[in-house]
Amino acid sequence: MSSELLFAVVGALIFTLGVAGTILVANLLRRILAFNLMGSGAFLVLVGLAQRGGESDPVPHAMVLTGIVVAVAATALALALLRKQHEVKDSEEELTEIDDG
Amino acid sequence: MKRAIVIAAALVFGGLLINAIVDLPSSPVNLRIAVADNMAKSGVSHPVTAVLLNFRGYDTLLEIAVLLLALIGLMAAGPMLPPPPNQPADAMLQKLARIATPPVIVVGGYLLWAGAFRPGGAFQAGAVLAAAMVLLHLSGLLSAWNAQLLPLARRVILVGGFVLFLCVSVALLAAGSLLQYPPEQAGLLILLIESGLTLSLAAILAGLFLFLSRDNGGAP
Amino acid sequence: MSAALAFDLLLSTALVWSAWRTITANRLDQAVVMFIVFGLLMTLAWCRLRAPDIALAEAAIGAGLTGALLLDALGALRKAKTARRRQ
Amino acid sequence: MVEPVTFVVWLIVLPLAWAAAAFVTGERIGAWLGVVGSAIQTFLVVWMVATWHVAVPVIHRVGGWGAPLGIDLTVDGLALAMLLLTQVVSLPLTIYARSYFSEDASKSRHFWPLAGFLITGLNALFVSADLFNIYVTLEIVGLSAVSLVAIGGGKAQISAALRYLFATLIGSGAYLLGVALIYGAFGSVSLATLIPLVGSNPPQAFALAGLLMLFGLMLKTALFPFHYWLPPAHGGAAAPVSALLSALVVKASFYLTLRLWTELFASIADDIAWIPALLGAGAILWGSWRAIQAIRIKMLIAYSTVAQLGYLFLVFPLLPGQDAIRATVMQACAHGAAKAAMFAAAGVLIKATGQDTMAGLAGMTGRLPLTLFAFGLAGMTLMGLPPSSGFLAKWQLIEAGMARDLWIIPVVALAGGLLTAVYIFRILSFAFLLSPSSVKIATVPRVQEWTAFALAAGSVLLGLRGVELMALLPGQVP
Repeated sequence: MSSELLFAVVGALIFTLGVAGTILVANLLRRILAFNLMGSGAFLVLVGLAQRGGESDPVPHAMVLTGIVVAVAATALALALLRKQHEVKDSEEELTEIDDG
Repeated sequence: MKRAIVIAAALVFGGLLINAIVDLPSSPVNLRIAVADNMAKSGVSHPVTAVLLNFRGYDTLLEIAVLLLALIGLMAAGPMLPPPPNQPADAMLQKLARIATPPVIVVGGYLLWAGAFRPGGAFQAGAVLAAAMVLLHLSGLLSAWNAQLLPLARRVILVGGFVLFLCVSVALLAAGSLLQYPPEQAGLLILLIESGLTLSLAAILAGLFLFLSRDNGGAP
Repeated sequence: MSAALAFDLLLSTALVWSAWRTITANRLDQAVVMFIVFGLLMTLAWCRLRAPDIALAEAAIGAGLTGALLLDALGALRKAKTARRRQ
Repeated sequence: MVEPVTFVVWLIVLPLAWAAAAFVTGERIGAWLGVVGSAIQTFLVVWMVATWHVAVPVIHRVGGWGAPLGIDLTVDGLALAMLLLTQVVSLPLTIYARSYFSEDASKSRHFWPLAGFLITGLNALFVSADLFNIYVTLEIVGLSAVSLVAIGGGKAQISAALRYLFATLIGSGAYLLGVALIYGAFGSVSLATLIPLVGSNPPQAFALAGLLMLFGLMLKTALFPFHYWLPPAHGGAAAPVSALLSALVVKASFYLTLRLWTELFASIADDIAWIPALLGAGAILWGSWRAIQAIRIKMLIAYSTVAQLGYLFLVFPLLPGQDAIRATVMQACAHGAAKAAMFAAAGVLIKATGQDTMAGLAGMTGRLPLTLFAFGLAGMTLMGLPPSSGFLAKWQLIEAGMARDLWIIPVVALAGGLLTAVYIFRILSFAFLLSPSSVKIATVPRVQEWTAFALAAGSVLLGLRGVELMALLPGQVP
């Protein structure tokens, strides 16, 4: 097995881990991490598999660059929503406490 | 129960996937040849930059749109706390940030220029500049951004690179199709687009951090 | 077995291990740190796959910016939690 | 003379331009940019449809390179029908949204740029002939839709947006791995290059890629039982956003499922065609059942979307038959117009009564007759009563099923129609039968009522003009 194919297999393993994590993990921050693992795994499969003959291929390199930027955009949006959710939760809990008092 | 099912399904799926990958015969199409044949007409000599800004430049245009819309989504949904007053940060850290910033800008400029013929380009350059801005923020020299009160100049910088890219793409429609560079001017146009993108990408990537980072140091 | 392949095997093991720990680490901050380690290992893997452009982007965006965002979010969430406990 | 096919580029560039401009100029000018931009796009697409006379797809080679090195945009009748639906539904919705958000600057400031990006993503998705480029367009659509849901900023919207975000990200992750496997197997991501290469005995990786991509797309289309994310997102968002999402966004991933199913994955799809049909039948029954039980108006409409999406998948065992494609495209257009009208009308009712419950509708027929008429017309389309487009869609579906002796399809379709009638009449009965409550109702600008009515009337009138729409599709003959 060539090194490239090895990395493609590793990518497959990481993707699978990521999917299982996204489904099983309850904590939302962890799910964001798991989703990022899915993406990294798919990128490794893309480049590793394309280069399994040993020759470098610029087309998947460009695709992965695009993919990394999309992934960070999605991650930032997810984190923003997560933080907003905590903020809303806090303020509403405060409100109920005021109401109770 | 759910746990066991998901783990079993993941094992089966992983096995199938690895089996499919290891078994794969060589692919019938080889795009390396097409890329190599058209490099002379692409305007740059680094193949990845040629794919990113020329052969598949349309992907890149849409990708900047993804980044921009995620930033807008983040502004729409993110925490709405007012930015905290600037913390008097560690003097040592500030000194370090002040010393580090100029060389980081030089590195960013170098990466942008290098992209034409070796690894580098607008994305890496923009990311390095964004890192410098985040560093300045963490050392207290650059305050967080308020999504609700965004000055016009900052909005223009955020979308400027994207709008420039869009305008060049549309202007090239005159040649027949979107983003069809004339080979003689391709190098110059790509450098123009990448320069605009570097500034906007730096602002957007830093913005992803600076719009969110609201409660550094402040006591709850 | 060549030295290069041995290194790749080692790197692969480290990648899968760090990914595994990212999901299974007991504490959230450990998971985030493991994820940043994973990002740095990915940078090495991209170098081994002769993809220096991706390695640069992964180091700056994948590990760097994403890591900073995650740590910042972790801090904010923790602060919100202690604030809630104090009330 | 300019060839109408170059207009397709403008359908992508224009919304990008007004999205960016709206971000810079702010909400007031941004709203006008959105409305004017949508009007120009509608004009362009109508012109394209009117001059459409070719049976072969028209190709625009971005960058002038041509696939597989470059990216191709392909316009065929199916893509054109979806482009038409998108512009024709989004124009009244932008007019509606300009009025709806006029009092709330903090929401509309972000609505206009995000709506522009969403429409760009939809238009780009319909014409892309490149699997990786489609991934990027899917991300534009998914992330802008999630952001639009979150605009409200309330607790319910934020959790709905998060749930939606994870669903759409898992979907695109699965799709992306499929693209990676296909590039590895064939060395290209261009559909035109791939389709002749697949052959009768493709490698295992190709079949796996097909399953991953189709699964990802069905998750994004909220096909039962992957619909869990849809009701809170569509039911919780602001009314113009719910309308865009239910009418158009879920149709985009459905369109891709249909396209990949009949073109790229035809060799593996035949054996598993009963799965989406079965899930579609499940969606019709479960979605209708939940709609019948709903207490909130918008939740009822959202569950109705789950049910109506089921019809789209019922035809899969009949593919690639031309009659089946016609039936499902007709259903997509009928539901698109009717559901946009329903959410728009619900937005008016909720603003007027100040509450999102069925009980709040008591006696509203006297007070908002036009809006309730619009709601009734849209309901007629969903039930499939003649002469609406919904009738035409269901008629074609039943005919296609009977032509192949698949009796189960007409049975499910008719049962679904009856269940739809139950929940539509249930909501109307609150408005007609209950005596008017003494609650004072707020005035809602007439333009919101009229745009809702225009969409509803359009969904009915499309039934009379269905032949013209179907004439776009002859290129789909197997």
